[in-house]
Amino acid sequence: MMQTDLTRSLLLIAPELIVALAALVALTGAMLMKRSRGREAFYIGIMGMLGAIAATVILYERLTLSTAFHGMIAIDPFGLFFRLIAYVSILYVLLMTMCSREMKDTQGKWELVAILSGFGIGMSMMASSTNLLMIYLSMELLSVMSYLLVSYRRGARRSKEAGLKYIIYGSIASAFMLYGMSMLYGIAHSLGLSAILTAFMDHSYSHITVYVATLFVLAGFGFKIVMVPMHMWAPDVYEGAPTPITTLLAVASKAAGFAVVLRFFYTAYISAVSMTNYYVNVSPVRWLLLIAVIAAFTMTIGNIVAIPQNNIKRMLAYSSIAHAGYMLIGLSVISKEAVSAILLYLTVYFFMNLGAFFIVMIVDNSLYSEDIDRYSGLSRMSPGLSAAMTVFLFSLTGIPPFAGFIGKVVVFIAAIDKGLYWLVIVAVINTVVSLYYYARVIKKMYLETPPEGVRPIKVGVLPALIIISLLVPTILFGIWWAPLQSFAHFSSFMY
Amino acid sequence: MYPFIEQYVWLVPLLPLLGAAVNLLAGSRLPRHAVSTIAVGSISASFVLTVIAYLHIVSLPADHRQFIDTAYTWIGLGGFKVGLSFLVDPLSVVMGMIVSGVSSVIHLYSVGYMHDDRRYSRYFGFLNLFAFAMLLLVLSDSILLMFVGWEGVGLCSYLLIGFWFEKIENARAGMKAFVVNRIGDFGFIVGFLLLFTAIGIRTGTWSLDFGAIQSAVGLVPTAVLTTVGIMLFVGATGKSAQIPLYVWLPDAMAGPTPVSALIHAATMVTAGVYMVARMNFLYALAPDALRVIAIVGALTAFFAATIGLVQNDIKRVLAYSTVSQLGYMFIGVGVGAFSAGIFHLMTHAFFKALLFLGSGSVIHAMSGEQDIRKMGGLSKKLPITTATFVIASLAIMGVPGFAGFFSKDDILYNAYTSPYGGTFVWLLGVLAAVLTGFYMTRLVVLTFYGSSRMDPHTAEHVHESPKTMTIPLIVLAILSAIGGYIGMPEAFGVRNVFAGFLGPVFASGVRLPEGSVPLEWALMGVSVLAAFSGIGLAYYFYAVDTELPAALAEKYNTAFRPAYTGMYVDEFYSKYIVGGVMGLKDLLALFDSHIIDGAVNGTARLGRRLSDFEGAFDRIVVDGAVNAVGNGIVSAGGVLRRLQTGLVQNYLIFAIIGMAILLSFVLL
Amino acid sequence: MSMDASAVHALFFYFFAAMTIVSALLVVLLRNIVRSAFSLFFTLFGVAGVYILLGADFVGVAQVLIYIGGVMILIVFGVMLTHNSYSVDMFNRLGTLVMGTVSAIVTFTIVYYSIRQVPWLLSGYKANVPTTQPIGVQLLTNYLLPFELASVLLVFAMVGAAYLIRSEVRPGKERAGGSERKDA
Amino acid sequence: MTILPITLTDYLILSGALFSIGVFGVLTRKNAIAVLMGVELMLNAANINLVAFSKFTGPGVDGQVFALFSIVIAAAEVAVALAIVISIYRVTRTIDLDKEDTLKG
Repeated sequence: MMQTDLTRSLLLIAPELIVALAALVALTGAMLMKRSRGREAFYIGIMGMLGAIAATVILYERLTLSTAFHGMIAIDPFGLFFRLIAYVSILYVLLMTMCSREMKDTQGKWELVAILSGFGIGMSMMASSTNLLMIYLSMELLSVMSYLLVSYRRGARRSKEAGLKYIIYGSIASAFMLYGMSMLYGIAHSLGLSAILTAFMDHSYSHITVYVATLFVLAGFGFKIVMVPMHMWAPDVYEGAPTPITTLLAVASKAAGFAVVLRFFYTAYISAVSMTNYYVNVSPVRWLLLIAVIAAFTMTIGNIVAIPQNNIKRMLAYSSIAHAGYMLIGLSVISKEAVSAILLYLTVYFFMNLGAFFIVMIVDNSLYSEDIDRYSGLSRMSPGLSAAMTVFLFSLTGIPPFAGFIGKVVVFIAAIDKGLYWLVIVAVINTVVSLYYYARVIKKMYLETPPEGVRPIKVGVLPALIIISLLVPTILFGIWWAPLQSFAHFSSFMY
Repeated sequence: MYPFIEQYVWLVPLLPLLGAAVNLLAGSRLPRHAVSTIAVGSISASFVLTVIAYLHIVSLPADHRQFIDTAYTWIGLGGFKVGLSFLVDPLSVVMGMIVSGVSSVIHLYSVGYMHDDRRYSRYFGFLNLFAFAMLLLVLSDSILLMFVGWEGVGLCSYLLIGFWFEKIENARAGMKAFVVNRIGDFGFIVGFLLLFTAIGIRTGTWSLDFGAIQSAVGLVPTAVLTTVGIMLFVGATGKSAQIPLYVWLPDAMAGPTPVSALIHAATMVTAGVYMVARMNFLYALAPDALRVIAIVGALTAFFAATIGLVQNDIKRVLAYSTVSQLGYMFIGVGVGAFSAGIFHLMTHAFFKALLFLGSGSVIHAMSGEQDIRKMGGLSKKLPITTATFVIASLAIMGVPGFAGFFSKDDILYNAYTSPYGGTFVWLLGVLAAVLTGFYMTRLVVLTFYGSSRMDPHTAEHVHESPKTMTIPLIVLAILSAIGGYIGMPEAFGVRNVFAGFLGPVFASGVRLPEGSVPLEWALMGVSVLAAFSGIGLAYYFYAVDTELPAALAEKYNTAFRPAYTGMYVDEFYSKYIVGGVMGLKDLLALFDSHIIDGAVNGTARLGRRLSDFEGAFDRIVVDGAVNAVGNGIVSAGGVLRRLQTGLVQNYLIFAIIGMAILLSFVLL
Repeated sequence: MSMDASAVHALFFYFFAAMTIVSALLVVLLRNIVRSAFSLFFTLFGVAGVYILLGADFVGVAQVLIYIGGVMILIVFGVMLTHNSYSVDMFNRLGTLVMGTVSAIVTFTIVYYSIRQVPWLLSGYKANVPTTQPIGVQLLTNYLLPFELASVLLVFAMVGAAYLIRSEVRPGKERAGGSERKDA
Repeated sequence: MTILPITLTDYLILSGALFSIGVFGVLTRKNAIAVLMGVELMLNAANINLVAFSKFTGPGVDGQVFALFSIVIAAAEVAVALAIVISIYRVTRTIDLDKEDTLKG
């Protein structure tokens, strides 16, 4: 009995086992191979990720809702969705790293693959955890790997500074979270998330205590999703980290944060009214209002501070803060639609943000600069890159018919559906504000003349293919997004 | 008959879009005949499909003449729905036929007219795009999609008016059209968003489909509906060139003549009228909005006609006449006689397209000359142009038997009897009819008859236009002559086929009083009299006693130089009628020069890229965003940015303070 | 449980608590980082004592072995390797000091109030029994996955840390290359 | 003077105090390693909570297991943090957090 249960559980984490295997191979490579050789490491990483993606898809197909490892993780569409996002984003980051000039002279490519694998395992476990200990542990795995990745460029001042700030901020945030978790443990007498719900329903706790515990826990989660007031590390770290890693933080790490925060609230604070599709908040605190206020601040601050930025990575960092704000709108109402709206937004955001960062990296490879001013006349240096960048930026703004628009619409509708009009109005105004700084880049690319003596930017086959693979969904999902919606809807199911 | 069309309505706008895509993307590499074949072919195919839709609709019983073709549901979330669905009912099918039919003719005409232009393929691409946007506007089943078409025609008009952007005035005219339309569109957006929220809050259905709006509009309070109606009409004054936003239309003459014909006859300016007619169920519940529309329409009809009296540019005369005739249409829809308004829209499409194409033929023959003081006696050299032009003039003047007579009469009758109209509206309409008779006669006489005032060099080159240009003229002339008979008034003892066909669309609209035959005859008599008095007066001044105006002028001001016979009337009018009577015009001119030109100048600081699209993007989107966002936000960004000191411990302090504030906020 | 035992328990508690708090204060207040590090040593010992008082013998031992045996050594090594940091001023400027003090007081107030507010549901007094065996069983049954995950974390963290401090690349070469505009 | 029995609350207050001292440390110390020591104080405070709750509430040893894991993770975190500190020290010859402010704005 015991043994079969373990076998079953191991099958359910097959993608992680595949990734771990790839990581082990990479570690062996790190020990055996010459340090100058590293391309093979990427192939191993890519194969590992492809295997994990395949395994995740197979799990999706044969899905039976269950928990594994004695209720430590849930196997459900929600978790699988984020596991998929984890491995796909790491796949892209590996490909990006292969194209990156910054990472070219970095020696530890084998270790890099191993650390990225660790990141993937952490993220996938984060999305599946139904236990406070698991959440803490997987989040730490993800965080520690992120710290290493951010400071990965040896000798590079910016990368190191970013890494130091990141680990200091991150470990303090997680200390707060741990403290909050310990209080929740005191309330629930158990580490399972569902025990918290039971405790809330059975006893009345002082709302101050629950608020403090929630806020402390939220400090850790909010650090990952970059929400105000835990957002200030992000611009510095995003700017200083190597661009592929910045992308990983902006896309995967944020998605992981949303996965865990959604799972946390929907399992521990929210109960479905039996036999209906209607949810109620059973905790003694009005955290929905709290999140709504945070969402408003997050998007506003992100957008406003993005305006005066001169470094495009920094600008995109603020923009990603703003996007976290838009997604938090979905968290400030409770409904199945809201969850699926966030998932849809994350998917869409994945493509457009990855695309924007990728182009930033390609431009940096050639121009050795991340200054927005250097984008002057980019359309003359590379019409293709400029056109793709324009699509990504318009999509980030939320202009139809690009996918970003759909993401915003579903989130806004989920909020309107619950009568949260003021927040939607704030969000719409913010969208208008955001047009300013996105359009500034487009304006530079198309309307300003490049400095004398620039040569056309050559884009290789691999980068071009990567850009196209991101461009197609960004446009396609803007026009034909019903499949995406049904996928998100299906994936919003939590065990 | 032809039920298959119910699934293929989306092809109607799609075909011109495809044509535009091919011509804009690859047109410069295609031979010219391929470009024109694609352009004319695609729009003609749309016309054929629209006719098939019409035949299908007619074969259905009168109460079921409506179907919706949902090509694609873009967003369908709970009560919120946005998609590509097309509504075919008598109103949209009539509009569709007018738009695609007249557009086809104009496309064909352009083949000859634009033959030597450098940007041939781009021109046809824009023309197709224009037709696409207008067909989208007309056939859409929701205000949102209609708005897409609405913006589309605005954009295309900007592109086409400024088509010859090498000349700075042309570029300016395009810009002006764009800016003025933006002002109107702002009203439109406010209107439909207000409606959207008002309905959504009350019903939980967040839809902008006409069907959904119609079924929910009864729940919305009248005050809201009136505001919505007026805001939507503000949009219509922009698109359909009504007071005070008419100022862009006369300047829009800068574009190629077929474009003027397209804008004035088939697309763009009719959009406002169509929109009001389409929203008839809303306006039926907002009578005050209707009164506003009728009065604005009547004032526009009258004032534009007076301005038309003194214009010397052949196209400007026609431009003001369009503004005036659009005023008539708004009188029609404003007094609740929606089918009369649409009827006039249709007949006007025929004769105004004809007039513009005819004037294009004249300009073509005169090697670009547009001043009627330098024409005269063209009838012998341009027989087909003259004949068709005269037919069109008779139609617009409302001479009995021609198309314009029936439609104008229908409007004036309803203006008199409708509870939303009244004597004032009617009287302005009749006065405008007198003026129409006058300025059109003046135009015809000065252009085609009398002695030639051309300079000899031009006179040598005058020749009739090629067949691709004359055939469209003849087709339109036939329509202008007989097109009115489908809407003969009931006083003639026949059924009004046109009104009967459109009837079901407006069934829930405004109830108008029953007609009385003697009254109708009497009013008809008055309007005929009005038309003929205008014609007679002009004929006397410009053809019979050409000295009289001179004498009159001399009596009042001897400083006039006796340059050309008949010109004294213009001076007289501009001095004593237009200049004297119409303080309002000055006011409007003030509005034009200060607000509109100010806006144009303000947005159009850099002249170099004035016309190409990138320049417009820069100014409208980027600078506009800067201004809208305001310096406040930008400086707020600077202040908040200074908090980002780069010191990680400061960030932590901010996080803790922020959390403490959040805690106190939720606990208090 | 007799009154005496309770009093003894209380005395032990106050002893360890005082040791923890005082040495913790020294950790954050001392100007010399080496002394700070040794104060931390005492704090961690105090906390281990509290664990033992709470009947968590295994955790207490782990605290001693891992924290004092591992973490402290690491920290001391860190201090040694960045040797000139003795001379660095330990404290920030005054503004930060004030804000830090305020933040700490605010945090304590918040935590204190939330502790006092709750009617914690107590399950009665549990006798101190050896916990090594139950914890071992738990780790191999319920907590098998976290156990594995923690080992993954440890392995990768060590690999990464080792990579970061390995210095086989000539530092000058990497610093010279690239576009590090902001490099000092 | 009688000595009151030690209750859960006493342990919690001890941990709260330790936590706040840690907060003070991480916010005010300039030396990166000193900041890390502050973090350790905060983590220890949380661990005291976990073990205390494990003792006074509910069955099982969940809290103790959690504390155990937290200790292990803290070790890993410290190792990585020190690696970063040392590698930045190699580049800049300082571990003064006030000097780490080139990324800002």
